[in-house]
Amino acid sequence: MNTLTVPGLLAVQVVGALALTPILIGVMRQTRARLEGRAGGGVTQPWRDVRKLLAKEPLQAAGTGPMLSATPLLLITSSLVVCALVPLVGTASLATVPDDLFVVVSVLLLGTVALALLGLESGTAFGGMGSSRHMTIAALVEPTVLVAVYALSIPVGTSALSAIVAARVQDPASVVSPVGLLAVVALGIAVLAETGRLPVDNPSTHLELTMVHEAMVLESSGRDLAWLEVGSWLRLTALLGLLVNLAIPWGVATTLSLSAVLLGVAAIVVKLLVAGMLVAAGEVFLAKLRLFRVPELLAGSFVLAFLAVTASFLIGGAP
Amino acid sequence: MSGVSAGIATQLVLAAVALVAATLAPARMRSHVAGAACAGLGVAGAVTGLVAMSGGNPGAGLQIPVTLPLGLPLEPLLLAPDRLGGVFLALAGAVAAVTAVYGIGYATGPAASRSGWAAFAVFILGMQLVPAASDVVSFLVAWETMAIGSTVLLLADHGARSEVVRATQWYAVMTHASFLLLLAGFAVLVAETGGTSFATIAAAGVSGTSASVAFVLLLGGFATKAGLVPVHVWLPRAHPEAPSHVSAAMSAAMVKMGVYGVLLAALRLLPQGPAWWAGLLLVLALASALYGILQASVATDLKRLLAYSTTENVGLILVAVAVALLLRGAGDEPVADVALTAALLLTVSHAAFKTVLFLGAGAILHATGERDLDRLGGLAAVMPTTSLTFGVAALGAAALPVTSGFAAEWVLLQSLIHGDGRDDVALAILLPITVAIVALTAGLALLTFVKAYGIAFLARPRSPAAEHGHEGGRSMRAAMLLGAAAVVGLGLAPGPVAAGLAEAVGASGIEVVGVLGVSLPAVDALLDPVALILLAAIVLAPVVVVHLAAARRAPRRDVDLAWGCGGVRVSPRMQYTATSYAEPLVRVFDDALQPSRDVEVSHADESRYLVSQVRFRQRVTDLVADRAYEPIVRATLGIGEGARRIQNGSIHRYLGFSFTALVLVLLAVTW
Amino acid sequence: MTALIWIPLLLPVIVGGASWWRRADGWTRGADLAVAVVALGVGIALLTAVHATGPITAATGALRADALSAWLLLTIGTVAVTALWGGLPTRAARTAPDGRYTALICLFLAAMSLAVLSDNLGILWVAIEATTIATAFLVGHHQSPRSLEAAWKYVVLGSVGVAIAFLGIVLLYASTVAAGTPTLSWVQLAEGGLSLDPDLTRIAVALAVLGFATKAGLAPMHSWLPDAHSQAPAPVSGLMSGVLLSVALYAILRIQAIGDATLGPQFLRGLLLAGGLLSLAVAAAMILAQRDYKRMLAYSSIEHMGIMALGVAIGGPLATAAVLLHMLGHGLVKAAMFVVAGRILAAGGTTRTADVTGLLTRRPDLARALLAGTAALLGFPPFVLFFTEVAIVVAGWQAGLGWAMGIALFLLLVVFAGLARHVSAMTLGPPVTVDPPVAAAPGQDHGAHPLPVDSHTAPLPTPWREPATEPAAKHRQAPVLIALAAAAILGLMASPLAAQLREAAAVLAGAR
Amino acid sequence: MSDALFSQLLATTTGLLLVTAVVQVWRYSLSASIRVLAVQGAALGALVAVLGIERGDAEVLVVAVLVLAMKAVAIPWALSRTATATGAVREQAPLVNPTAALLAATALTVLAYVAGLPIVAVLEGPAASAVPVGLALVLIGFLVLLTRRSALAQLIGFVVLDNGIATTAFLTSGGVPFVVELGVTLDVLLVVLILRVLTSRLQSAHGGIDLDELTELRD
Repeated sequence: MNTLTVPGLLAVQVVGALALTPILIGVMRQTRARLEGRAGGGVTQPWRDVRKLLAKEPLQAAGTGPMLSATPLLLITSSLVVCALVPLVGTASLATVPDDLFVVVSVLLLGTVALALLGLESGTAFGGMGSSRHMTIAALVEPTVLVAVYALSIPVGTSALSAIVAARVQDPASVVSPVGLLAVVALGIAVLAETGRLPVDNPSTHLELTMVHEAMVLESSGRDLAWLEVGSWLRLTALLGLLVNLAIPWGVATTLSLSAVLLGVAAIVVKLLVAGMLVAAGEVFLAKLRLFRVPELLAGSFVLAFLAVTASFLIGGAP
Repeated sequence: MSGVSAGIATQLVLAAVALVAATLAPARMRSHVAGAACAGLGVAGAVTGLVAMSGGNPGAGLQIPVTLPLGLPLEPLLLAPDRLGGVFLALAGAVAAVTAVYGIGYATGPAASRSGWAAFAVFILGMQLVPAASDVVSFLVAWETMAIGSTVLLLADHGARSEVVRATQWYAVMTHASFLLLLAGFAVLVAETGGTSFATIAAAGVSGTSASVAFVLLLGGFATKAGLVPVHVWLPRAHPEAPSHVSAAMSAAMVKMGVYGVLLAALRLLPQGPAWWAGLLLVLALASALYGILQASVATDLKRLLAYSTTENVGLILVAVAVALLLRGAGDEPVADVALTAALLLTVSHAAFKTVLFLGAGAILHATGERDLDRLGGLAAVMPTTSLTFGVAALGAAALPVTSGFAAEWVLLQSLIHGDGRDDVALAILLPITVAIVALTAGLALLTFVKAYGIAFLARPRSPAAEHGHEGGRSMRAAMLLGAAAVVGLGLAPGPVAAGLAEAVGASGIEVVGVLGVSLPAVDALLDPVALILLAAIVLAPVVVVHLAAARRAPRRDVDLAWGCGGVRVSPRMQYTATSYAEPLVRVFDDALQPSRDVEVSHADESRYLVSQVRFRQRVTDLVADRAYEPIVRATLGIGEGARRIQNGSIHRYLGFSFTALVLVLLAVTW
Repeated sequence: MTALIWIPLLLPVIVGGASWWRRADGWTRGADLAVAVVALGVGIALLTAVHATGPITAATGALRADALSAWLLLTIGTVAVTALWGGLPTRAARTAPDGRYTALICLFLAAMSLAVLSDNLGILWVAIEATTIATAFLVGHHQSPRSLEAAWKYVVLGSVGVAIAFLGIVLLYASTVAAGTPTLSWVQLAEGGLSLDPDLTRIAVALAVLGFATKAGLAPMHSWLPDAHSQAPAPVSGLMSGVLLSVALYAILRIQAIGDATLGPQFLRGLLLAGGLLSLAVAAAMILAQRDYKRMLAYSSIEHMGIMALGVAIGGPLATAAVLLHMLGHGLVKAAMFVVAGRILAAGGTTRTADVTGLLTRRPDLARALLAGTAALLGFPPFVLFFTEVAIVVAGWQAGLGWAMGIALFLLLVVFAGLARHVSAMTLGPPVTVDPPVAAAPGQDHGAHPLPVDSHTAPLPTPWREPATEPAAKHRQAPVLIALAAAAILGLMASPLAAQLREAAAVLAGAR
Repeated sequence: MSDALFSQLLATTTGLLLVTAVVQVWRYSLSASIRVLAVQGAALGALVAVLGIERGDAEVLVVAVLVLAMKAVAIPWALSRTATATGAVREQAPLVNPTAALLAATALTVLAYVAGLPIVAVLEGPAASAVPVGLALVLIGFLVLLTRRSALAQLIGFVVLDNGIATTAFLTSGGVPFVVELGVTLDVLLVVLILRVLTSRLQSAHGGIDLDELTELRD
């Protein structure tokens, strides 16, 4: 009995993600703090924050409706489902719920929409502002994401992420192929935008002019806020994980054998932490873009993705 | 007499009943009687459609023994929907039934007058006869019946608002243009084949130039009805002005007759068309999808927003059709079938959610008298049912799980990314563009409907009218719930629906999997919403446990302000409005939308350094209408004015005309 | 049988003479209607008789009724009944009877009947010229400067045109003389048996068609039409628009048959195509910026004549049958429309489109009739014009005239836009009401009365008389409704007439 | 009579017809025009008579008398009465000046000859060769209609046009059948009378018979 079932693997992914996420965030914040010459709150600070928030009672401001309490659960559900679906540890997937790209994306968007509605619910100027910006970015990101993965899916002939990753594990050449590179870079930018990192959004600011995500959750408190935070962290984990697995597929478990899974877990943990540090380090040297410059960035990434597709058609990435 | 013909006969009878009811019933109970009759008519249509859809014997139908009065060598009128027709008949019937029920409670004033209900009955009948017609003449008759009915309905409020008349003029002219184009197109086909029944035309297999001429003419006609860019201009004018149950029927069902027409032309009458037909269609459809949603995302008039989103959705539907044709041309049958199925799924799903959305908009109008999002808000508290149904429908429009919109768009994308462009340069260029535009459209749709729902129902009322909103009557709520149920139902059970629809267009390789999921072996993809929900429930369970535990320890606390800090609650006018919500987007697409902004700064009397108030107004108009249509209209009227000089009253000039004619004729004969 | 032919010729003359003689008697008021009813009856009788026994001749062949003539007689009767019935004054608006008016109408009817029943081209010409004479006084009946002007233009332009037609007939006769068989009998000419000289025939036929085209109101010889039709009393306008034009077109049909027998169809086709398209273009352009609703109706008649001319140009059983049915349908609707227009004039005292607003609120009865009639004129189902237009277009494409059909359809769209614009402006929207000035007495648009308001100098906005104070409010709607209903029923249920139509078309096709 | 004499007379009468027509274009004093019209009517009558004698056809002679009575006497008489009644003896200048009108008349005559060629070709004989004169009369009559301001002058133009048709009729075929001819003559007479009545009514309504007044009805 040294193999897992598919549900088992998914469980591992979900639990693992839940456990790892705060650490990842902590590592990123700590790296950044150190590079900026601050002491930083330590790697486990996010853990403590979440525990504290879960303990505190949430406030319901007058005139706000059900979204205030519904959104956090919706968001975290969507994030968890995504974590379960995307191939983080292994490339196996349920028969009835394949990790189909479009399903994953729309589940993510469900969370996005919930957040945006929360922002409007508050009935304040900030909430609406954040919501509006958030949706604008999301709308502009979607083409990049779809087209990029479309490019990656062409050689494999399916839109199932696990199949794509598996294929890249099988044939390392495709990893360094121009198509692959273009697509991954494009996807990378999209992920940064989707998860609200610099240069698109600064997660650690509360400056009216710049904040997007924070503006929406401004009115939330207590466990509502906790779920919101965890939910958005999980998004980061899942998407970053997917990205690194597409970029550096090695170590991903293609079988369900215990050893393979363990190796996969170790691989993803290492990859994520390294990636996290890199992102954080990068953010130190990046300034946030003006909101109205963001479309240019996204357009750029979209062009890359588009080139990737046409390339894979015309230069022929025959399977 | 087969089931189908019985069904059609029933519809004719019921229509007559509805007419009688509308004209004879006393005003007090007119809406109930006539509405019920119309609903019955709709149901009859839906049932007939389903029967016809499930095959039966094609060609069987009600043969009306009218050899046309002309001793024409035309074949007799035949009302016999084929399977494709059945789909649209069922769709039109269902929408008609729901909207009629809604109308019982909603219709007031002119809309509830004799002519109002009579026109509604005529409109529904025409709409249901279009897909039933299976020869040119009866098709055109049904088409025009539909046009007349809708025009009269559009006029309901003509006495109150002058825009109604303007909108109707636009609608009438565009509709007539579409009819004339169809007449021309069919005339070409009839002239080629010498028969008027679709069977004859299809059997003759027209090809070559005349086929292309016919196709382009027909496409023009149907596109106008379907509201494709650039012939969409009537849509954003007509839909807002019509009574809401009428807008719902128009947008959800009537517009689809344009889609049906395209399918009729491309699949039944003129199969084996050259690739450029599909290319042309694809370009138009993509343009419509993008332009439509762009306009919708910046619109602040709720019904105008919905109208533009109709253009977008029709665009998507026809994208699917065009891709299907392209792939078929490239010999990629299996994927083409998937695309075709996607087209029908999109059609059905749009019918479902757009009905609810328009009915919801009607409920809002009914309750607050407002269509302008900037003056709405906080309706969720006062209109729970409407809020719920509108929300569900909005999810559908945004193509989010687990609604009909999601399933449909999923199938579409599957067919798109599996189209093989490796050995076909055209496909290699077109498919990525298509995917990109569809994706962008989906993204913008997301924003649009978050805006529509969030601004209208969440937050705090932006006007006293919105504050005093109230729920509509029972029939209105019932209709909306019915529609919302359809949206979710279709979303949960895409499998059987897709299979049935695929059956109807003879598309193979669409299978039901799992509980109600759909599987596309051709592109090995699979979608089982029920399973997805189960998964979500499983992962949610522990979270809920923790949540409840925490809730017991620290219950929710009601406060006046989340961020008190001694501050006071800001007035609702500080909230984001629909306009400001779309502002970033307007900036991003500044070139495409060309908004007109004007800022008036009025200074305080004391000093011009003190600003007393700043007015900011931003209008986004329809560029196509402004740049393309207005000049034409102006030019035509100019010609009319100029022509008046011909008839200047001088008998000498008149004699001159005759004289010239005489001389010319003499010259002509001598030469 | 032959008596049937004589009735519609002699009865009107007798009645007309009588009512001229006893012009002050009350019975003259409805006498013309009675004559019309008889004409209708005879038309139906002849149609069935001819259907049963083939053509009927009288007066040693000078008079001849074949299916085509019978059909036209039917049309004349139908339209006349509609127009005259609708033109009857209400009891409230009765005034001293004027037998001369009745007499002229009778003469007019007799002339038209003679035109369609004569086999001799010469007599046909005389009859058509006689219609000009009869209608001249009817147009000028109001004796207002405007109606005199209209009458003058009508007579001059009309007679000159018809004179050209006579020149054509003369030359045709000459060619028969040259061929050694001098005759003007249509039957002989259309057989094509006698070998006419093509060149001579070409000139003759061209001139004849040109001349009759003037009477048929085809551009560019249409100029008299809007004036005459807008100034004549409503019933007369209805008769002229509804059937006089058709009778002229009937003459063209006969001539065409002769021409085709000798020259083949191509020659006249060009001429008629040009005429038809030009008429459509003129009508479209003039309707766009039209300010007077009676003139608008007149131009719509030009439009429909253009359509029919196209149908004639196309030829062949389908198009010809369609044209004949179009004649009937258009006659019915147009007569009804002129009746309605007359009542709007009587109610509003103005013919300016701009002065009639919110009719649907003020006078729903008139507005509904107007809207329905417009729908019929624009060729919406179930009205018959829908089917005829469809048939003509299809036939046109079959005849390889796709380009012409394309142009025609475009022009039809313009016409639609124009008519829709004006009619919606008249009927829809809130009414602009002002107090009626004391001066304007309620005026009847029945023949025996001068127009109360000089339409173009009417004060702005309308001195609109509200229905309560307005006698015409109690007008009978029956004639209008019946006419429109008939036009609608014809559309779907005309299959009983199909056989007769086919025969009527075959009369000409036989010559081809 | 001898062919020479016949063609001589033919030439004279037709020539007279043409000349009178041209004079109509040239002179625009009403009284003069009416007199010229009478002459033309006489010429037409003479032509018919000549044809009748040549054919030895009594019916045609009757027609000739009829024509003479109407065209040379009745109509001019009626016209002059109206003229004196309306006091419109002298008409103001026509729309186009006489020179241009005369040139136009020439051009039309040429056109008439060209258009007449096939007719001449088909029906041989001296009579046929004169047919173009008839056509020319028609066109010139039309020209007069076109260029004259006064209602009466237009009436005259119409009569000239009608004379042209009659000329053509008689030259080509010795006239259409008698019944028709009767009808035609009657019709023309009626038309002229109607126009006369209308003229006087115009006179009373507009205080003049200047057609430029008649531009009330326009778009």
